[in-house]
Amino acid sequence: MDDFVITDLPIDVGAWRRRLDHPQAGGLVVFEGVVRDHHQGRAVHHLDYQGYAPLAVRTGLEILTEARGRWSLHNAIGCHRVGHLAIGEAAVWIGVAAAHRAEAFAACAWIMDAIKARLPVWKRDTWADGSTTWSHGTPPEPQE
Amino acid sequence: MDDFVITDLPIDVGAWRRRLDHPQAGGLVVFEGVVRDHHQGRAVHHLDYQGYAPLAVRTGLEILTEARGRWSLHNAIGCHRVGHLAIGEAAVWIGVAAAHRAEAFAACAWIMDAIKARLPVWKRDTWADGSTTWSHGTPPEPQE
Amino acid sequence: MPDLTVLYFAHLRDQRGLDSERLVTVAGTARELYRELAQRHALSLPEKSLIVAINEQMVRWDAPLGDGDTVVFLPPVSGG
Amino acid sequence: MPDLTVLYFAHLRDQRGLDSERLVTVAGTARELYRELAQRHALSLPEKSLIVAINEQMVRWDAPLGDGDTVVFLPPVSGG
Repeated sequence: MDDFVITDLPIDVGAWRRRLDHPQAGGLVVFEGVVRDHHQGRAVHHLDYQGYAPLAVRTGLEILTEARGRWSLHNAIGCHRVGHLAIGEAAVWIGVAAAHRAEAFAACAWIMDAIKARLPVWKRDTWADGSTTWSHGTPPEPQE
Repeated sequence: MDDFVITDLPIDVGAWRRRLDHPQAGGLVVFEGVVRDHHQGRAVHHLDYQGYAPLAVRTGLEILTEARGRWSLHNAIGCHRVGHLAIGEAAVWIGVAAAHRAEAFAACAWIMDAIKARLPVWKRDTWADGSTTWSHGTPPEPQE
Repeated sequence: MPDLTVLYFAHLRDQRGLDSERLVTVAGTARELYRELAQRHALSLPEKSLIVAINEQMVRWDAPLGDGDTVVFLPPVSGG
Repeated sequence: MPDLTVLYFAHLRDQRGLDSERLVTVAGTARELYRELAQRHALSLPEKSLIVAINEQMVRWDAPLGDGDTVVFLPPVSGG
Protein backbone atom coordinates (compact mmCIF):
# COMPACT_ATOMS: atom_id res chain seq x y z
CA MET A 1 0.00 0.00 0.00
CA ASP A 2 1.09 3.57 -0.53
CA ASP A 3 2.62 5.30 2.45
CA PHE A 4 1.30 8.72 1.48
CA VAL A 5 -2.00 9.30 -0.27
CA ILE A 6 -4.08 12.24 -1.50
CA THR A 7 -7.75 11.34 -1.38
CA ASP A 8 -11.10 12.98 -2.01
CA LEU A 9 -12.83 10.38 0.17
CA PRO A 10 -13.25 10.60 3.97
CA ILE A 11 -10.12 9.38 5.78
CA ASP A 12 -10.70 5.99 7.41
CA VAL A 13 -8.71 6.70 10.57
CA GLY A 14 -9.26 3.19 11.93
CA ALA A 15 -7.80 1.59 8.82
CA TRP A 16 -4.80 3.94 8.83
CA ARG A 17 -4.23 3.23 12.53
CA ARG A 18 -4.20 -0.53 11.92
CA ARG A 19 -1.47 -0.07 9.32
CA LEU A 20 0.82 1.18 12.15
CA ASP A 21 0.79 -2.15 13.99
CA HIS A 22 4.33 -3.49 14.25
CA PRO A 23 5.66 -6.05 16.77
CA GLN A 24 8.79 -4.00 17.51
CA ALA A 25 6.97 -0.70 17.95
CA GLY A 26 6.48 0.43 21.55
CA GLY A 27 5.20 3.94 20.83
CA LEU A 28 2.63 5.06 18.29
CA VAL A 29 1.89 8.76 17.79
CA VAL A 30 -0.95 9.85 15.56
CA PHE A 31 -1.85 13.38 14.50
CA GLU A 32 -5.21 14.26 12.99
CA GLY A 33 -5.92 17.69 11.60
CA VAL A 34 -9.64 18.29 11.83
CA VAL A 35 -11.89 20.99 10.37
CA ARG A 36 -12.73 23.46 13.14
CA ASP A 37 -15.92 25.47 13.41
CA HIS A 38 -13.94 28.72 13.62
CA HIS A 39 -10.76 30.23 12.20
CA GLN A 40 -9.18 33.59 13.06
CA GLY A 41 -12.24 34.48 15.08
CA ARG A 42 -14.80 33.81 12.32
CA ALA A 43 -17.38 31.03 12.17
CA VAL A 44 -16.54 28.47 9.48
CA HIS A 45 -19.23 26.64 7.51
CA HIS A 46 -16.96 24.21 5.65
CA LEU A 47 -13.57 23.95 3.95
CA ASP A 48 -12.46 23.07 0.45
CA TYR A 49 -8.98 21.75 -0.22
CA GLN A 50 -7.35 21.64 -3.64
CA GLY A 51 -4.18 19.64 -4.17
CA TYR A 52 -1.76 19.09 -7.00
CA ALA A 53 -2.03 15.36 -6.43
CA PRO A 54 0.99 13.87 -8.23
CA LEU A 55 3.40 16.41 -6.75
CA ALA A 56 1.69 16.25 -3.34
CA VAL A 57 2.08 12.48 -3.20
CA ARG A 58 5.73 12.72 -4.18
CA THR A 59 6.34 15.53 -1.63
CA GLY A 60 4.55 13.56 1.11
CA LEU A 61 6.65 10.48 0.40
CA GLU A 62 9.83 12.59 0.43
CA ILE A 63 8.87 14.04 3.82
CA LEU A 64 8.23 10.57 5.25
CA THR A 65 11.56 9.33 3.86
CA GLU A 66 13.37 12.30 5.42
CA ALA A 67 11.71 11.54 8.77
CA ARG A 68 12.84 7.89 8.57
CA GLY A 69 16.36 9.20 7.99
CA ARG A 70 16.28 11.56 10.97
CA TRP A 71 14.75 9.14 13.49
CA SER A 72 14.71 5.39 13.94
CA LEU A 73 11.12 4.58 12.95
CA HIS A 74 9.28 1.34 12.29
CA ASN A 75 6.66 3.11 10.22
CA ALA A 76 5.60 6.59 9.11
CA ILE A 77 2.51 6.93 6.94
CA GLY A 78 -0.21 9.45 6.23
CA CYS A 79 -2.71 11.04 3.93
CA HIS A 80 -4.27 14.39 3.06
CA ARG A 81 -7.87 14.91 2.07
CA VAL A 82 -8.99 17.18 -0.78
CA GLY A 83 -12.43 18.38 -1.83
CA HIS A 84 -15.31 19.53 0.37
CA LEU A 85 -14.82 18.95 4.13
CA ALA A 86 -17.46 19.50 6.80
CA ILE A 87 -16.73 20.58 10.40
CA GLY A 88 -15.20 17.69 12.30
CA GLU A 89 -13.85 15.86 9.25
CA ALA A 90 -10.16 14.94 9.16
CA ALA A 91 -8.12 16.89 6.61
CA VAL A 92 -4.82 15.19 7.38
CA TRP A 93 -3.75 12.04 9.22
CA ILE A 94 -0.13 11.21 10.10
CA GLY A 95 0.94 8.13 12.06
CA VAL A 96 4.40 7.17 13.32
CA ALA A 97 5.50 3.94 15.00
CA ALA A 98 8.84 3.77 16.82
CA ALA A 99 10.51 1.68 19.47
CA HIS A 100 10.29 4.58 21.95
CA ARG A 101 7.89 7.45 22.40
CA ALA A 102 10.33 10.37 22.16
CA GLU A 103 11.22 9.49 18.56
CA ALA A 104 7.58 8.96 17.65
CA PHE A 105 6.51 12.35 19.06
CA ALA A 106 9.42 14.22 17.48
CA ALA A 107 9.01 12.59 14.08
CA CYS A 108 5.24 13.08 13.94
CA ALA A 109 5.48 16.77 14.88
CA TRP A 110 8.29 17.32 12.36
CA ILE A 111 6.34 15.59 9.58
CA MET A 112 3.34 17.83 10.25
CA ASP A 113 5.52 20.96 10.14
CA ALA A 114 6.93 19.78 6.81
CA ILE A 115 3.46 18.95 5.45
CA LYS A 116 2.26 22.46 6.31
CA ALA A 117 5.34 24.04 4.76
CA ARG A 118 5.78 21.97 1.62
CA LEU A 119 2.73 19.98 0.50
CA PRO A 120 1.12 21.55 -2.61
CA VAL A 121 -2.35 21.69 -1.10
CA TRP A 122 -4.53 24.77 -0.67
CA LYS A 123 -7.30 25.47 1.82
CA ARG A 124 -10.31 27.70 1.25
CA ASP A 125 -12.56 28.68 4.14
CA THR A 126 -16.24 29.10 3.44
CA TRP A 127 -17.50 31.27 6.27
CA ALA A 128 -20.87 31.05 7.95
CA ASP A 129 -22.03 34.04 5.84
CA GLY A 130 -21.20 32.20 2.60
CA SER A 131 -18.14 34.24 1.63
CA THR A 132 -14.86 32.45 0.90
CA THR A 133 -11.17 33.08 1.57
CA TRP A 134 -8.10 31.21 0.42
CA SER A 135 -5.71 30.71 3.33
CA HIS A 136 -2.73 33.02 3.34
CA GLY A 137 -0.32 30.07 3.21
CA THR A 138 3.42 29.59 2.99
CA PRO A 139 5.36 29.63 -0.28
CA PRO A 140 6.52 26.04 -0.83
CA GLU A 141 10.28 25.60 -0.54
CA PRO A 142 12.06 25.19 -3.86
CA GLN A 143 13.72 21.81 -4.16
CA GLU A 144 16.61 22.11 -6.56
CA MET B 1 -17.50 9.36 31.53
CA ASP B 2 -14.23 9.31 33.42
CA ASP B 3 -11.32 11.13 31.85
CA PHE B 4 -8.73 8.72 33.23
CA VAL B 5 -9.35 5.03 33.74
CA ILE B 6 -7.44 1.97 34.93
CA THR B 7 -8.78 -1.13 33.23
CA ASP B 8 -8.02 -4.84 33.04
CA LEU B 9 -9.87 -5.09 29.71
CA PRO B 10 -8.34 -4.43 26.27
CA ILE B 11 -8.31 -0.70 25.46
CA ASP B 12 -10.91 0.14 22.82
CA VAL B 13 -8.80 2.69 20.95
CA GLY B 14 -11.60 3.52 18.53
CA ALA B 15 -13.99 4.39 21.34
CA TRP B 16 -11.36 6.53 23.11
CA ARG B 17 -10.57 8.30 19.85
CA ARG B 18 -14.24 9.17 19.30
CA ARG B 19 -14.35 10.81 22.73
CA LEU B 20 -11.82 13.39 21.43
CA ASP B 21 -14.21 14.79 18.82
CA HIS B 22 -14.81 18.48 19.50
CA PRO B 23 -16.04 21.11 17.01
CA GLN B 24 -13.41 23.64 18.10
CA ALA B 25 -10.49 21.21 18.01
CA GLY B 26 -8.23 21.50 14.98
CA GLY B 27 -5.47 19.19 16.17
CA LEU B 28 -5.75 15.78 17.79
CA VAL B 29 -2.65 13.97 19.05
CA VAL B 30 -2.90 10.41 20.29
CA PHE B 31 -0.19 8.32 21.94
CA GLU B 32 -0.45 4.57 22.28
CA GLY B 33 2.09 2.59 24.26
CA VAL B 34 2.14 -0.91 22.88
CA VAL B 35 3.76 -4.13 24.16
CA ARG B 36 6.90 -4.78 22.09
CA ASP B 37 8.37 -8.17 21.29
CA HIS B 38 11.73 -7.16 22.78
CA HIS B 39 13.08 -5.06 25.64
CA GLN B 40 16.71 -4.26 26.42
CA GLY B 41 17.81 -6.73 23.78
CA ARG B 42 15.79 -9.68 25.10
CA ALA B 43 12.79 -11.36 23.49
CA VAL B 44 9.58 -10.67 25.43
CA HIS B 45 6.76 -13.22 25.67
CA HIS B 46 4.20 -11.02 27.42
CA LEU B 47 3.85 -8.32 30.09
CA ASP B 48 1.94 -8.07 33.34
CA TYR B 49 1.01 -4.72 34.79
CA GLN B 50 -0.11 -4.18 38.38
CA GLY B 51 -1.65 -0.89 39.41
CA TYR B 52 -2.82 0.67 42.66
CA ALA B 53 -6.06 1.57 40.95
CA PRO B 54 -7.63 4.24 43.19
CA LEU B 55 -4.38 6.20 43.51
CA ALA B 56 -3.53 5.65 39.82
CA VAL B 57 -6.89 7.06 38.74
CA ARG B 58 -6.45 10.07 41.02
CA THR B 59 -2.87 10.61 39.81
CA GLY B 60 -3.92 10.29 36.16
CA LEU B 61 -6.70 12.85 36.64
CA GLU B 62 -4.25 15.20 38.40
CA ILE B 63 -1.82 14.91 35.48
CA LEU B 64 -4.59 15.68 32.97
CA THR B 65 -5.71 18.66 35.05
CA GLU B 66 -2.15 19.97 35.20
CA ALA B 67 -1.88 19.61 31.41
CA ARG B 68 -5.12 21.57 30.94
CA GLY B 69 -3.59 24.29 33.11
CA ARG B 70 -0.34 24.45 31.14
CA TRP B 71 -1.88 24.41 27.64
CA SER B 72 -5.18 25.53 26.16
CA LEU B 73 -6.84 22.16 25.48
CA HIS B 74 -10.32 21.15 24.45
CA ASN B 75 -9.87 17.68 25.83
CA ALA B 76 -7.24 15.46 27.44
CA ILE B 77 -8.19 11.89 28.32
CA GLY B 78 -6.57 8.51 28.70
CA CYS B 79 -6.33 5.11 30.28
CA HIS B 80 -3.82 2.53 31.46
CA ARG B 81 -4.24 -1.20 31.17
CA VAL B 82 -3.39 -3.67 33.95
CA GLY B 83 -3.19 -7.47 34.00
CA HIS B 84 -1.79 -9.77 31.32
CA LEU B 85 -0.85 -8.09 28.01
CA ALA B 86 0.24 -9.89 24.84
CA ILE B 87 2.64 -8.46 22.23
CA GLY B 88 0.92 -5.71 20.26
CA GLU B 89 -1.68 -4.87 22.92
CA ALA B 90 -1.97 -1.27 24.08
CA ALA B 91 -0.80 -0.64 27.65
CA VAL B 92 -1.57 3.07 27.68
CA TRP B 93 -3.62 5.43 25.51
CA ILE B 94 -3.50 9.24 25.81
CA GLY B 95 -5.46 11.61 23.58
CA VAL B 96 -5.35 15.40 23.45
CA ALA B 97 -7.53 17.77 21.42
CA ALA B 98 -6.52 21.41 20.98
CA ALA B 99 -7.20 24.28 18.64
CA HIS B 100 -3.67 24.00 17.20
CA ARG B 101 -1.24 21.15 16.77
CA ALA B 102 1.73 22.54 18.73
CA GLU B 103 -0.25 22.56 21.96
CA ALA B 104 -1.63 19.09 21.30
CA PHE B 105 1.83 17.61 20.65
CA ALA B 106 3.41 19.32 23.65
CA ALA B 107 0.62 18.39 26.04
CA CYS B 108 0.42 14.75 24.93
CA ALA B 109 4.20 14.25 25.25
CA TRP B 110 4.21 15.95 28.67
CA ILE B 111 1.31 13.83 29.91
CA MET B 112 3.15 10.67 28.89
CA ASP B 113 6.32 11.78 30.69
CA ALA B 114 4.23 12.44 33.80
CA ILE B 115 2.43 9.09 33.50
CA LYS B 116 5.77 7.29 33.31
CA ALA B 117 7.14 9.23 36.29
CA ARG B 118 4.16 9.28 38.60
CA LEU B 119 1.44 6.71 37.91
CA PRO B 120 1.49 3.92 40.54
CA VAL B 121 1.65 1.13 37.97
CA TRP B 122 4.29 -1.59 37.71
CA LYS B 123 5.42 -3.59 34.71
CA ARG B 124 6.79 -7.12 34.77
CA ASP B 125 8.43 -8.61 31.67
CA THR B 126 7.98 -12.33 31.08
CA TRP B 127 10.81 -13.25 28.74
CA ALA B 128 10.72 -15.80 25.96
CA ASP B 129 12.51 -18.28 28.28
CA GLY B 130 9.76 -17.95 30.90
CA SER B 131 11.74 -15.97 33.48
CA THR B 132 10.32 -12.69 34.79
CA THR B 133 11.72 -9.28 35.75
CA TRP B 134 10.04 -6.27 37.33
CA SER B 135 11.03 -3.12 35.50
CA HIS B 136 13.59 -1.00 37.28
CA GLY B 137 11.22 1.97 37.39
CA THR B 138 11.26 5.46 38.82
CA PRO B 139 10.40 6.30 42.44
CA PRO B 140 7.08 8.17 42.27
CA GLU B 141 7.34 11.80 43.27
CA PRO B 142 5.99 12.61 46.73
CA GLN B 143 3.02 14.96 46.60
CA GLU B 144 2.83 16.80 49.87
CA MET C 1 6.86 27.70 -29.87
CA PRO C 2 6.16 25.08 -27.18
CA ASP C 3 2.70 23.54 -26.84
CA LEU C 4 2.07 23.43 -23.07
CA THR C 5 -0.49 22.38 -20.49
CA VAL C 6 -0.91 24.82 -17.61
CA LEU C 7 -2.67 23.75 -14.39
CA TYR C 8 -4.19 26.30 -12.02
CA PHE C 9 -4.80 25.97 -8.28
CA ALA C 10 -6.36 28.08 -5.55
CA HIS C 11 -6.31 31.88 -6.18
CA LEU C 12 -4.91 31.39 -9.68
CA ARG C 13 -7.67 28.93 -10.59
CA ASP C 14 -10.27 31.45 -9.46
CA GLN C 15 -8.62 34.31 -11.34
CA ARG C 16 -8.10 32.30 -14.53
CA GLY C 17 -11.53 30.68 -14.25
CA LEU C 18 -10.08 27.35 -15.43
CA ASP C 19 -8.52 24.27 -13.82
CA SER C 20 -6.20 23.80 -16.79
CA GLU C 21 -5.60 24.86 -20.36
CA ARG C 22 -3.46 23.95 -23.34
CA LEU C 23 -1.68 26.80 -25.01
CA VAL C 24 1.09 27.66 -27.41
CA THR C 25 3.39 30.43 -26.20
CA VAL C 26 6.26 32.56 -27.38
CA ALA C 27 7.65 32.41 -23.81
CA GLY C 28 10.96 30.59 -23.54
CA THR C 29 11.08 30.27 -19.75
CA ALA C 30 8.66 29.77 -16.87
CA ARG C 31 9.13 33.43 -15.88
CA GLU C 32 8.21 34.69 -19.32
CA LEU C 33 5.15 32.41 -19.37
CA TYR C 34 3.90 33.64 -15.98
CA ARG C 35 4.33 37.29 -17.03
CA GLU C 36 2.37 36.60 -20.22
CA LEU C 37 -0.47 34.83 -18.37
CA ALA C 38 -0.53 37.33 -15.50
CA GLN C 39 -0.94 40.21 -17.91
CA ARG C 40 -3.55 38.47 -20.08
CA HIS C 41 -5.70 37.20 -17.18
CA ALA C 42 -4.94 39.76 -14.45
CA LEU C 43 -3.37 37.14 -12.18
CA SER C 44 -2.62 38.98 -8.95
CA LEU C 45 -0.01 36.81 -7.24
CA PRO C 46 3.54 38.19 -7.50
CA GLU C 47 6.22 35.87 -8.84
CA LYS C 48 8.07 35.89 -5.54
CA SER C 49 5.08 34.26 -3.80
CA LEU C 50 4.96 31.40 -6.32
CA ILE C 51 6.97 28.25 -7.01
CA VAL C 52 7.12 26.83 -10.50
CA ALA C 53 6.77 23.13 -11.28
CA ILE C 54 7.37 21.64 -14.72
CA ASN C 55 6.31 18.03 -15.22
CA GLU C 56 5.76 17.57 -11.47
CA GLN C 57 9.24 18.79 -10.54
CA MET C 58 9.87 22.12 -8.82
CA VAL C 59 12.18 24.17 -11.02
CA ARG C 60 13.77 27.63 -11.21
CA TRP C 61 11.99 30.56 -12.84
CA ASP C 62 14.51 30.55 -15.65
CA ALA C 63 13.81 26.90 -16.49
CA PRO C 64 13.24 26.50 -20.25
CA LEU C 65 9.86 25.35 -21.56
CA GLY C 66 9.66 22.34 -23.85
CA ASP C 67 6.96 20.99 -26.09
CA GLY C 68 4.43 18.90 -24.15
CA ASP C 69 5.45 20.27 -20.73
CA THR C 70 2.91 20.57 -17.90
CA VAL C 71 3.51 23.82 -16.06
CA VAL C 72 2.11 24.77 -12.64
CA PHE C 73 2.54 28.00 -10.70
CA LEU C 74 2.12 26.99 -7.06
CA PRO C 75 0.61 29.61 -4.73
CA PRO C 76 1.67 29.65 -1.08
CA VAL C 77 0.59 26.28 0.32
CA SER C 78 -1.89 25.83 3.17
CA GLY C 79 -2.38 22.13 3.77
CA GLY C 80 -2.66 20.36 7.10
CA MET D 1 -2.14 -0.36 68.54
CA PRO D 2 -3.62 0.49 65.12
CA ASP D 3 -5.44 -2.17 63.10
CA LEU D 4 -4.24 -1.63 59.49
CA THR D 5 -4.62 -2.96 55.98
CA VAL D 6 -1.38 -3.16 54.02
CA LEU D 7 -1.42 -3.57 50.21
CA TYR D 8 1.55 -4.96 48.31
CA PHE D 9 2.54 -4.35 44.69
CA ALA D 10 5.25 -5.58 42.34
CA HIS D 11 8.50 -6.73 44.03
CA LEU D 12 6.98 -6.32 47.49
CA ARG D 13 3.95 -8.45 46.55
CA ASP D 14 6.28 -11.21 45.34
CA GLN D 15 8.44 -11.02 48.47
CA ARG D 16 5.51 -10.91 50.88
CA GLY D 17 3.60 -13.55 48.92
CA LEU D 18 0.34 -11.63 49.49
CA ASP D 19 -1.65 -8.92 47.73
CA SER D 20 -2.82 -7.51 51.05
CA GLU D 21 -3.08 -8.27 54.73
CA ARG D 22 -4.71 -6.91 57.86
CA LEU D 23 -2.43 -6.55 60.83
CA VAL D 24 -2.12 -4.92 64.23
CA THR D 25 1.21 -3.21 64.83
CA VAL D 26 3.16 -1.47 67.57
CA ALA D 27 4.55 0.85 64.87
CA GLY D 28 3.51 4.46 65.29
CA THR D 29 4.64 5.73 61.89
CA ALA D 30 4.88 4.49 58.33
CA ARG D 31 8.67 4.22 58.69
CA GLU D 32 8.40 2.03 61.79
CA LEU D 33 5.84 -0.18 60.04
CA TYR D 34 8.02 -0.68 56.97
CA ARG D 35 11.03 -1.57 59.12
CA GLU D 36 8.92 -4.10 61.02
CA LEU D 37 7.57 -5.69 57.82
CA ALA D 38 10.90 -5.59 55.99
CA GLN D 39 12.58 -7.46 58.83
CA ARG D 40 9.79 -10.00 59.28
CA HIS D 41 9.36 -10.80 55.56
CA ALA D 42 12.84 -10.03 54.19
CA LEU D 43 11.52 -7.19 51.97
CA SER D 44 14.53 -6.07 49.95
CA LEU D 45 13.58 -2.58 48.76
CA PRO D 46 15.28 0.23 50.68
CA GLU D 47 13.06 2.92 52.17
CA LYS D 48 14.61 5.57 49.93
CA SER D 49 13.30 3.76 46.84
CA LEU D 50 9.73 3.70 48.15
CA ILE D 51 6.92 6.20 48.57
CA VAL D 52 4.31 5.72 51.28
CA ALA D 53 0.60 6.18 50.75
CA ILE D 54 -1.95 6.13 53.54
CA ASN D 55 -5.61 6.00 52.52
CA GLU D 56 -4.71 6.71 48.88
CA GLN D 57 -2.71 9.83 49.71
CA MET D 58 1.06 10.01 49.41
CA VAL D 59 2.47 10.93 52.81
CA ARG D 60 5.82 11.40 54.56
CA TRP D 61 7.61 8.49 56.21
CA ASP D 62 6.96 9.98 59.65
CA ALA D 63 3.20 10.10 59.06
CA PRO D 64 1.35 8.59 62.03
CA LEU D 65 -0.72 5.43 61.62
CA GLY D 66 -4.36 5.39 62.66
CA ASP D 67 -6.84 2.64 63.23
CA GLY D 68 -8.43 1.46 59.96
CA ASP D 69 -5.75 3.01 57.75
CA THR D 70 -4.80 1.41 54.42
CA VAL D 71 -1.04 1.62 53.98
CA VAL D 72 0.88 1.05 50.74
CA PHE D 73 4.62 1.13 50.12
CA LEU D 74 4.98 2.06 46.46
CA PRO D 75 8.01 0.66 44.61
CA PRO D 76 9.55 2.67 41.77
CA VAL D 77 6.84 2.98 39.14
CA SER D 78 7.09 1.65 35.59
CA GLY D 79 3.83 2.36 33.80
CA GLY D 80 3.37 3.53 30.25
